[in-house]
Amino acid sequence: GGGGGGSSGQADPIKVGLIVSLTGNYTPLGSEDKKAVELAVEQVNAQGGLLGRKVELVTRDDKTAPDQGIVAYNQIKGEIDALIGPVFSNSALAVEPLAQRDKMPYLSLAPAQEQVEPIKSYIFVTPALSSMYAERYLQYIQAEGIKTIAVAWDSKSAYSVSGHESMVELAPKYGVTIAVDEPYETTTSDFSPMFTHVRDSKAEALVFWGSGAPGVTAAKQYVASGLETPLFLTASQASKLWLEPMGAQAEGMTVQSAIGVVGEHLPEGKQKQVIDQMAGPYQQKHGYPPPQFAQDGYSASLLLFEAIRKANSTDKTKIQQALETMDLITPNGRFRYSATDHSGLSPEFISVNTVKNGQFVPTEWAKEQLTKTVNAQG
Amino acid sequence: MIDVQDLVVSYGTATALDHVTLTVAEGEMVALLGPNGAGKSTLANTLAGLLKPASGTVRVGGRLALIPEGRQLFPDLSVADNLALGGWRSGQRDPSPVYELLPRLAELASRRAAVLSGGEQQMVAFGRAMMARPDALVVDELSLGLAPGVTADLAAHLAELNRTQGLTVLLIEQNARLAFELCRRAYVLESGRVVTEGESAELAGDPRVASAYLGGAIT
Amino acid sequence: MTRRLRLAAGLLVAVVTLVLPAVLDDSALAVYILLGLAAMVTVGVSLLMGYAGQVSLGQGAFYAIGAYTAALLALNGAPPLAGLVAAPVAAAISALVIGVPLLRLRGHHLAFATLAMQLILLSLAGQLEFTGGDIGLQGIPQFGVGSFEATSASVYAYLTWAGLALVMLVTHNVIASRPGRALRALATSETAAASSGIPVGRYKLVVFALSATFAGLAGGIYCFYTGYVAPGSFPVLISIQYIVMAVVGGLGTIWGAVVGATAITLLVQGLDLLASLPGMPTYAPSVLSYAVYALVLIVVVLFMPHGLVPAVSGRLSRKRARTPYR
Amino acid sequence: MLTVTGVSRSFGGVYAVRDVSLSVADGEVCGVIGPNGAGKSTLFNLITGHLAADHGHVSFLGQRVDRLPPHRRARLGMSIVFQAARVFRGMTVEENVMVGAHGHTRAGFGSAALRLPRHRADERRIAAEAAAALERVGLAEWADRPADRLPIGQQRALQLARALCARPRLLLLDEPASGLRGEERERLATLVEELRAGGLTILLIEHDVAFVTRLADRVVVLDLGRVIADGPPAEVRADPLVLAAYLGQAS
Amino acid sequence: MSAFLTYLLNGLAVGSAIALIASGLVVIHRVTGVVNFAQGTFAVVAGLCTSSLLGLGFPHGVSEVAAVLAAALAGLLTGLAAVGRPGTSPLSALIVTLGVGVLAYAVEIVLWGDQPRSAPGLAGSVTLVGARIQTQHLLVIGVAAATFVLLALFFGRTYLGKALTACASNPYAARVVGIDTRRMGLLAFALGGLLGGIAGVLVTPLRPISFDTDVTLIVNGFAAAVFGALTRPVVTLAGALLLGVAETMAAGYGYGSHQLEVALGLMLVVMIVQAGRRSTISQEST
Ligand SMILES: Nc1ncnc2c1ncn2[C@@H]1O[C@H](COP(=O)(O)OP(=O)(O)OP(=O)(O)O)[C@@H](O)[C@H]1O
Ligand SMILES: Nc1ncnc2c1ncn2[C@@H]1O[C@H](COP(=O)(O)OP(=O)(O)OP(=O)(O)O)[C@@H](O)[C@H]1O
Ligand SMILES: CC(C)C[C@H](N)C(=O)O
Ligand SMILES: [Mg+2]
Ligand SMILES: [Mg+2]
Repeated sequence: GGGGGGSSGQADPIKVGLIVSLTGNYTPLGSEDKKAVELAVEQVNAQGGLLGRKVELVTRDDKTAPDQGIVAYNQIKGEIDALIGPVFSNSALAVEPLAQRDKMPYLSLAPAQEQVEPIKSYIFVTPALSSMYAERYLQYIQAEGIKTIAVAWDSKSAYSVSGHESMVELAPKYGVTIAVDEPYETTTSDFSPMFTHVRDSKAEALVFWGSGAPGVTAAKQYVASGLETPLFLTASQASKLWLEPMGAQAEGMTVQSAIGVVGEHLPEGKQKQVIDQMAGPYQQKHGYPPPQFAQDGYSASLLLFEAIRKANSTDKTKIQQALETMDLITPNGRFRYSATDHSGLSPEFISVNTVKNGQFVPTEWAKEQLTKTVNAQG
Repeated sequence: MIDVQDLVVSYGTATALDHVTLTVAEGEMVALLGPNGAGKSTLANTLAGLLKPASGTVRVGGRLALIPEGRQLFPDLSVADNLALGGWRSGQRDPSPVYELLPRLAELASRRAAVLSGGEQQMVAFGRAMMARPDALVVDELSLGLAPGVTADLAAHLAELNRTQGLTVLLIEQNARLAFELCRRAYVLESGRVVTEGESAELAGDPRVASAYLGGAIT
Repeated sequence: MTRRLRLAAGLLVAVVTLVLPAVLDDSALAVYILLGLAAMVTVGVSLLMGYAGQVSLGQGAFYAIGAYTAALLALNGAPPLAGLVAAPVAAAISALVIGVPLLRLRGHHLAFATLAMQLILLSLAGQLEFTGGDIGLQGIPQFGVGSFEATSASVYAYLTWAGLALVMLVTHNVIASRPGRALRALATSETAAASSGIPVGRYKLVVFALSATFAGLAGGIYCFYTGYVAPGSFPVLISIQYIVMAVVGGLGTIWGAVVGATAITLLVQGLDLLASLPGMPTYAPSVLSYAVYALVLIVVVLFMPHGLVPAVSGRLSRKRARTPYR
Repeated sequence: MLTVTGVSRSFGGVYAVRDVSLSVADGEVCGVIGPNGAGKSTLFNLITGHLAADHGHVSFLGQRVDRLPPHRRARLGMSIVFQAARVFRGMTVEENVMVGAHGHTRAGFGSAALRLPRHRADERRIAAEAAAALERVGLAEWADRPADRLPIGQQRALQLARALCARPRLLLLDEPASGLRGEERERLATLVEELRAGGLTILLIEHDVAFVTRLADRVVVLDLGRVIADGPPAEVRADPLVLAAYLGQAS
Repeated sequence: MSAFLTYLLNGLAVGSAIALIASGLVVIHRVTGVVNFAQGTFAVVAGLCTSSLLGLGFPHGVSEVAAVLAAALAGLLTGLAAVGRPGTSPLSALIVTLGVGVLAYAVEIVLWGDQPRSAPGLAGSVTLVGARIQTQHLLVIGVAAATFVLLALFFGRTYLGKALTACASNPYAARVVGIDTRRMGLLAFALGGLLGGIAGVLVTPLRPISFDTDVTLIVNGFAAAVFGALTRPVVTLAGALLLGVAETMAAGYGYGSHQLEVALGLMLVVMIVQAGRRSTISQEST
């Protein structure tokens, strides 16, 4: 390990571990993360690196499997100074206790609530937690004057399970009743029973929790079913992975996303600047705007670099301390980590969009909210 | 019709047929005798083109059908389908001529071959070979599991086909008395080699052959 | 192989096995441990499939049951050793219970039934409260006995390989004896086996449970080593992977299971390293690892149909036709 | 020794065995003959428990056995040699025969896994017994061969050795001589005579009438699932019913 | 009542899609004795091909037919690997098909990337006796019904169908009567590919397809095919419909998160009950 600071020689690079899914189910997510982290490393090295040292990535594949995540971690833990961890919640949860034991500063790319409940001192989360997405939707729903909703959730995805839970918990606070509470499975290929239930209920909107294939399958069948109740999707659908297969059928649907996805609709300012700092080069390099997952990877890199700068050392404890006092604007929004908050974000940095001409466009309400959020941070 | 010259067949390193030479002329019925493991079935399979010779030549003029050892039916198919598939090469699809010869099979036509009794299966195997309208027939154990009456019927039928249509027959048979009765000529195979050949009458008189093949309690 | 040669080979293997944990670094040790665990499960699969002719596409379920059992006990304050002992026992009991209805099925039906069993079990584990749902169980304490705590990977390596040696010894003793012959007999013909006085149903159940015991033991060690257990750790694909390992190594030989597990694990890990080399284009890792894995698998199976071990030891001729899964 | 009372078995409406009764006395050799499809093998399966009877019952050694599964009947002392060769693939000839001893040995998984002394003694005894059985049927020199490569005739002998290794009280032989030539038949006949002399009770299905006549004390003739004759061989051979149904012109 | 009908109709549609995957498994197993784990791959190949061809501007019809033919070709190639070498046992062949499935991942990712794709099918939905069903679902039901009628007739009534069946029933005997078992095996694989292709083309508009969708497809298809003992088309169809209807009913009546358990559990129970009815000796008889 490269424990000590500058004394061990200027040439020694700072080694950052990256474990993501490069094969298996979450390849599309992991590979976006990887592209974004590589971009961030390139940029920081172009500016002369950190503490005068180059940053070097040590990448491993968790194959979308927790045990492979552990293998990967065990293989690299000796040589790295900090870790950007798996996007797959289960892998992340598997690696985190080990990272905590080894006092390894760890920035997670997975949204699972359990990572920060209870707080583990070395584990920090970058994406917004599913509870935040849930809360944001409830705010929007309240603003729209909707009183009764239907909620569908994938009982096999941690992300959607905890999103659903938060929604049920927070609904009363926003005066919302859940008329239909509909679990399904990741492999479900026919959603017509769900639509029948929604049609037979008083629900004024259907909030759909899920990532991957079901998001597309359900949305398509929703169109075919002729259901009038508006469909609300969460941030898992905020990328071309969902937009492309949906094509024109996506028009008019409501989809959440991180603030970074709708950067061009933001007023000028620090937030927009940070977003463009990644979006431009990313678009140039890969030919499409950075999706949600790329935003997460990039944000995690920025947070880590800033922490190392602040710690002025690669000492793990110092990095951890720097993280706990972090206040930084990233494409995902402004992070304010503290000893009691290892998620750092708040629902304000989530946008609610509608699909227009194949683009995510913030709703009027969201534009207003985001403008407030951005202006507040100056 | 069947001409085997200097044939060698082996399974891996084990030689099952060791320079075997044997001929069956057109329209002839020839018996092939030999103890267990002599290589009789190996020869039958080679004649049917199911095994490749290591050396030597096998020539067969015309269409050859094989009644394999151990019946080898299609267990999942009905008796009728088993018979029909016997006509794969000849194009004959209608099993009624076989039913005439073996009326029992007509009764069983729709039964799955797997559930037939041993003897019934042997009848199907015989009938299936007949469906091929063969010019030459290799029979690996005709009487296996058959009631004496049925064996006699089939033997008579073979003789009849031989007489009227000139069917060439190579008969592998443990019942040597039956074999000698039916065939004018015979070969004796032991440990993969032809040890004796000659006229049936002659062989039946040979004390060695008689003790080995005619002894015991044979009907 | 002569007796002396075989003895020498055995000794060599034993020495290498014992020395490796001391010289390998953490990165290699992780592979070494997972390899040993996979081999342990695969020996059971080989016993079940290669000798007794029963197919299980759900062996991962017993691996999971072992892991969950040990994890739950350890998390609830039981000494780790108790968890480790309970893991194979729980797997065996589950196999006995599940096996009673399932083993009335044969061949493909049994294959499907075991697969379905694993899917159902995982799905339940993913939804139940006490199994930690889909998130699973985290923060499982280290393995230890008394005041000793296994903090280094090499301890787990020794534990794993001792377990594997035990499993191999038991399997070896069983197959070469009365119950083993009975198992091999019923693989060919249950009718003829029953006619020889073999209680076919009971024997199938026992061998099913025995193979589950091996998987359960592996699961117990796994849970302490990784400190984390979740449904996602035991996808159905690993059950299929065990079969692939058993077949590639050679069905109907104990060493085949170990060699197969080694070959496949090393191949997969090797490809993994390649995949994460810097500068790889996005799709290269998956493309490369899928392609190489598939090609190696196909070539080995086609050109060494009896598996690596028989092909290498040249005893191919004796082991033919020991593939009752048809 | 064995009493079969009014057993019937039909397959999809067709009776394979219909109201058959017969009894076999201690030490008797009873021949069973009949045309193909008469129900002989089915009768054997009903006796050994591989098929369940629709009606009727089977008693063995004075005890009702119709509810017992095949392996329990085997343990009581019934051994069968099937019509179709059923050798255990992937095992040597010797191992095949050793399986026969399963019913009268005890060592289970536990003692095998631990190699208890009792288990080793058992193994030695089984091996010796198997060797003796192989010797008896003339397969001694084939002991180490893979069983599935044996020619048909030897596979039959192997099954017989396996059955003998079970120390049977009642031996059921389904066409043991088929596929055997003169000399080998003679050896088999001698063996059966020896076994009878040793007091073994035997039920023997065979199409070789001379073979049956020579060995059997009594012959039962089946036709269309029914018993049409039962008596000493000479008597049965002269029975016009039997002549018409079975022996025909060929005898 | 109309809810019940909706669930039933949609269940039948889901089952029909499963049946189409299963049909290929049955054809291949019935002829070669091989369980083809690459069956889902054929559907994936066809689905991805359709989406590309439509994307390139080829008209409907042409695109679908070309995609199905591509799947048939994939089937043939799989067959060459799995049964092309004489003496490959069904178990080895099974592992080879697993390998082919993984190899296909590599090829598919190179050609189509790793992200799900979809293709437009029949739009809209219709109302039948008060139950609403997607038009594409109706198409799936129709094609599955036609496929199974044809398959049942082909194997049950035609000479070629019987000859194909004979190949797996007893390969040695098939060669004895002069059937070229290798050619028949390849034919079966090509046919299996074709059927898989039809499934893929029909399913892609309903659910997005990515390279690894084959796993889900094969699990359901395998369940149905095993139900039909991997040889009997009609029983397979029944199994698939049972599976589909059970899944939909479970979701319809409040067990949406237990669809898998309900459907697979039901299949298991039926199989075990069936198995109890057969005697060992008649299953083993030679
Ligand atoms: N598939 C095989 N692999 C290896 N050896 C074999 C194989 N089949 C037969 N053999 C051996 O080849 C020799 C000849 O066998 P074959 O079956 O031709 O004898 P046979 O004369 O037909 O005997 P039988 O009268 O018992 O039918 C035997 O020693 C046998 O063990
Ligand atoms: N499982 C079954 N299903 C349907 N029919 C059967 C079944 N088993 C046997 N049979 C029929 O029952 C009848 C009696 O068969 P069995 O095998 O007992 O005859 P067998 O007397 O032994 O004849 P063989 O001398 O030819 O061996 C036959 O017609 C057979 O086709
Ligand atoms: C939004 C996504 C990153 C969530 C992901 N599907 C997970 O469950 O880990
Ligand atoms: Mg022979
Ligand atoms: Mg019989």
